Amino acid sequence: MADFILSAEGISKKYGAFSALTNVSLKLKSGEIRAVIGPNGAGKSTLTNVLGGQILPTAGTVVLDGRIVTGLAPHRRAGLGIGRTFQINSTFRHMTVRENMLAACVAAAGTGYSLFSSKLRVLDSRVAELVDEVGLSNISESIVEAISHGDRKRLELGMVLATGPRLLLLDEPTAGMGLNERQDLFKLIVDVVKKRGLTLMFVEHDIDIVFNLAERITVMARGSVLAEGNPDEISADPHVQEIYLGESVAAKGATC
Amino acid sequence: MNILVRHPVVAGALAFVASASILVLANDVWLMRLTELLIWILFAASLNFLISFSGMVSFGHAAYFGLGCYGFALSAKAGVPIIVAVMIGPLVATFAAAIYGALCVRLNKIYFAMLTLACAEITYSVIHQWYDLTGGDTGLTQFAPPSLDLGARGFALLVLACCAGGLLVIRLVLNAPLGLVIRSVGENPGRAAALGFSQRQVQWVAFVIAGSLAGVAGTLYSAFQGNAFPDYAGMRFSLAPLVMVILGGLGSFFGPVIGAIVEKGLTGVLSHYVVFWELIMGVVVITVTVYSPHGFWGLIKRVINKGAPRG
Amino acid sequence: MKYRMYVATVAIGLSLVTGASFAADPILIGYVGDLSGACGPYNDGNLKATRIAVDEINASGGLLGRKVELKVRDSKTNPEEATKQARESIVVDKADILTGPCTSSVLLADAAVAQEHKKLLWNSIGTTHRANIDFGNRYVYQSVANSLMEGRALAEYAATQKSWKRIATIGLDYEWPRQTIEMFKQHLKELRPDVQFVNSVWPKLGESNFGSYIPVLLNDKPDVVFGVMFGSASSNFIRQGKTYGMFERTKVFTYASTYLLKALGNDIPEGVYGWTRSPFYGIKSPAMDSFVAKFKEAHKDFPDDESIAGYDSMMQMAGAIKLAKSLDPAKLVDALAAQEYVGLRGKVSVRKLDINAYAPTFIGVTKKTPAYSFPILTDLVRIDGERVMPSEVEVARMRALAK
Amino acid sequence: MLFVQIVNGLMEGVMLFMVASGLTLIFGVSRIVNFAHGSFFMLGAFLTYQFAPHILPGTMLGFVLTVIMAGMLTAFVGACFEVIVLRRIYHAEELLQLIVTVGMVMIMRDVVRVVWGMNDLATAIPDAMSGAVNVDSYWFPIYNLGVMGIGLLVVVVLWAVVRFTRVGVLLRAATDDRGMVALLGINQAYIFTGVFASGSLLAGIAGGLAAPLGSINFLLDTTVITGAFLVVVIGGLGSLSGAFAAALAIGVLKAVGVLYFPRAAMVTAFVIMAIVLIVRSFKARG
Repeated sequence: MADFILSAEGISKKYGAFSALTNVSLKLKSGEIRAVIGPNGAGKSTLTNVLGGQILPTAGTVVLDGRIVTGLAPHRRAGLGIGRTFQINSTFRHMTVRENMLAACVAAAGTGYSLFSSKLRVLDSRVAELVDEVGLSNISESIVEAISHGDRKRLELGMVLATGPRLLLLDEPTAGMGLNERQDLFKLIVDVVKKRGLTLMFVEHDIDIVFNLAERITVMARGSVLAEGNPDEISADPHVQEIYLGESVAAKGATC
Repeated sequence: MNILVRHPVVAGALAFVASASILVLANDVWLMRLTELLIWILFAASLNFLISFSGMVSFGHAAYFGLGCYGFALSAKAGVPIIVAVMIGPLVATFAAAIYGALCVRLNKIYFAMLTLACAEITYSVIHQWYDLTGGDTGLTQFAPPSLDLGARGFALLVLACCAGGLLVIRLVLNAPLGLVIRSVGENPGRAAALGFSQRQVQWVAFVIAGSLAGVAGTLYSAFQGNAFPDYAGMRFSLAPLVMVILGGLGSFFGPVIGAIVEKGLTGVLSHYVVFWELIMGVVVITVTVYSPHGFWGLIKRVINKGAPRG
Repeated sequence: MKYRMYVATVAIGLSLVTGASFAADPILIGYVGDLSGACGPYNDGNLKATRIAVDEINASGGLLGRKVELKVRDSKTNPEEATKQARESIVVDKADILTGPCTSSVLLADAAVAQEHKKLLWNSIGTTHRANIDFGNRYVYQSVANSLMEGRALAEYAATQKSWKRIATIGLDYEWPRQTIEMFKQHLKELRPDVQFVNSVWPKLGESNFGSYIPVLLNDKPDVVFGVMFGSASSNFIRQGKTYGMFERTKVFTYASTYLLKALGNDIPEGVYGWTRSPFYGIKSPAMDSFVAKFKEAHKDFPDDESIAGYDSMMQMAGAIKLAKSLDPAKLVDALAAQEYVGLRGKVSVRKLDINAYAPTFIGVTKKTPAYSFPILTDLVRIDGERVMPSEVEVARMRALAK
Repeated sequence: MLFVQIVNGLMEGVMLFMVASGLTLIFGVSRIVNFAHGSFFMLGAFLTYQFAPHILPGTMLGFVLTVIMAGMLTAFVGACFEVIVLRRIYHAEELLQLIVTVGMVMIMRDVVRVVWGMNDLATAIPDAMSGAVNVDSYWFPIYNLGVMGIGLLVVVVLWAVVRFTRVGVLLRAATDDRGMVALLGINQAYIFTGVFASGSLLAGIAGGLAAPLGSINFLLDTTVITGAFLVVVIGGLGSLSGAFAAALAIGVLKAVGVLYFPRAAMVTAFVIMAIVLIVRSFKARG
């Protein structure tokens, strides 16, 4: 029981007649690194959004640390230790890198309603540390709109880390990045996850990265879970080979 | 010049001292015009705080302005000491903003705007229909001494103090953690929520702040005009500051100041000399919106930055 | 000798120059009117006539040896603009007297400014009694009948119509209709206890579709529908009323100003009972004839009620200024009350208590005549202000209530 | 009496829908809150006034042609406004687009004042459509019934276009997702211009049909726009069927309200709008 940090049971999500998710269950052990893969439209992002609270499921329950959080708003889940990034990069684009990080640190410090700017100054060193950790200290005063896509992804990761999560939900953290950038970012992700002892669940299209990094893999197709297991089991699974890996070439290129 | 753009506090302080000296030296006519202008600046700035920094476009900001007017006018008429009455105006506005805000922030974008519009129209209708209390369309007059017995100059300085105070409050809020959070939610509610901020709570706080500042502006306006009419809570008073904010420039702190000066200046001059002044104003509004989305403040900034390159 | 000649020439020259022009600064009249917005058409006729009056006054030597000048500002039919323009008129233009307001809100906003700056404001369009009666404002001269007087005058007329037993009312939901209908009901019940008021409906200000109001009005089979509205609402009511057979099924008694009759033309049926404030066609006098001729010549149109009232009140004010030999509001009020003024509307005297003119109300029935391209009110009954003015006791009571 | 009021309400409701349909169509596709919609209505009314005496005056055919011409010209003005101004700011924030339409309101009002003056103008109901149908002791004006008929015809035509034609598919796609149109390989600009022109056409026709019912003046824009907004918001922004239902509901409610709450006309509609929006907010998430 207690070693599952997050467990989702029987999750379904319907949009009118269309089923985005059908009876999906997923359990994350504390400290594990889990990849969710699947072809486009498999329901990976929807599942991540259900876990993060951005979408309410039509049926099913989400349990975090033994507590039912199915109907809880995203900001409340964040407070309980879920940190997440989005498929489409989600930062505060008209603010500087430092301000973005500062906002995240304010969230972590819980001083969001304070009217004293001194409350911001005490966070300066922590902000600098985090900016440095994700490798952005040389551009910390740049407006996010002006920095590169990869840097924005790094920033987003840093912001999530700032909130001190125990569980990271990363929806295609490297979408739209070049190969080298991807590997660098994933190295960074794994480093911080290991260093902090976090649980990680990520959605990814790059099969090489998935099989290299993930401890367990969940394969989704058409809104349900097709298979789950460690990389070896998954690569050996005939269903996965047939339905998913056959399409992987097409899936690899797509980012949306 | 560059320093002014980069350090708004310095610019603000200079502007304050300059305005105060102008008010001390101005003749009666200009005193009158500037007093009105300052009130509009405060009103537009309060709306700009909502639009530019909190990401909420209100079509019904006049509700809080109008309630500020009536809160003040009615309590003054009821014989409450003036010093208390001027407090009641903003309080009524704040209270209304707290209630309306709680409902409005549940919605996003255009639906939010439409609900603010509905709230304002309901407020307007109630003021317009409640003859026994508000005098209906004949409004309220002669409830307080002209210029609150401070004399035109004294009153103008009071208005300047309130206007500067209001701008300062906005600035302080923006520089505080609260401001950072408000801006975050305004820019990207999804991200802000994922970080742990409650979008609705934060927006509600911003809404109440903007509403109460509009209430201050309304109270001052009512005292300045010496009257209160339902129009002050009506559509025209919701659109006017919106036009000012756009003319001044979205997303900037000083935009509404410039916007109010431009709008009041232009309509004042145009309507005095031209019969069809609205046509010209319409063309100006469209031209500025299309060709300079950052408004006149954006233009000014561009000119200054060109004149004195950074570094 | 030569020197003397020189001095004499200069002296004669000087006297010629000054004799032809005026001795001092002009008397400035601040016309702060609703030139744009809903009141635009009314103020238009009012302003044209006021200009004619000013020209006449100047042609006959001005006032107190000074020329009279009109400085016009647009209050855009909204109270905040009115407040501002009235102030600017006094402070910037240095206006000595103000006139021009149309709607109640604009009139009240201007009245407060007039009081603040201690200048006299005279009103020749609006009908609210709040300023000079309720608030006891000593700086506002009401030169046309206010809504209390009008409501009573209409009741006096209605009382004489023996067949009117069931009356339905319709009024736009704002000050003027509310007051007029209230006063009409109250006074008519005193005069004719047998009269019964059936349905009353209150479309909102700005309503343009009366399709859902007219059937309700007609439902109780009233003998007459009493309608209080103005401008486009009036014409919409009448046009749409026709399509609902309102004029076949009942009598209609409504505000029928000259402006409305001109605008509706033959769209207004004959036999509609209407009232108005100063119809040019209803008053026969040489003064009226010459004014109408002058107005027609200048503007190719007949003058509206607002024009007559504008000209008349300007002339009355000119008389008062001459009598008072001053522009001081208190002295002007004394002079207005003391003056025996006979103008376009005949004799109109002023009560000092509330600076209200004993202005008449004209009531008649629409009829096409060969003389005009539009129907006019015929069989006109003139009800003078003296008959319907609120008594001093009533004024005192209203003032106490307003406090 | 209740029945009579319901019929009267329906007549007014259809008229309301005529005005609101264009507004909701434009919003649905291009996400523009068009404050100038009332101005286009007003233009349609003035143009009808202008043309009516010259096109077979008094006849049904003449009137229909007049209104169509007025509508087309209004559509042309709308299209020009879209091409010259709006097109430049589709990428900008919604607020800027809205302000531009506010600018257009100011321009149109003064243009109308320059051309037609400030006085109330009128155009007559065509002879063929004057008079009324008497049921019991109640009268129903033929013209109003006719307008209701035309309105319903417009509803059917709109519905058929949206439901069955290729243009309709595009419209629905664009209403759901602005990006979709680009994917379908259609020049988005054409669609936006077309939709704005159609919306203006509807406004112009509505103005033309309303012209004989009341006085035509430069204040018509504001009179009309508030009601149209109410309908569009209550019906769900961008939804034609929603707008239709909302228009009928508001019309009936107003007419019935006259019977029971004669003084509440002003505030009721906005209270409903607020309630609809608030209810919506509770259903919005998920």
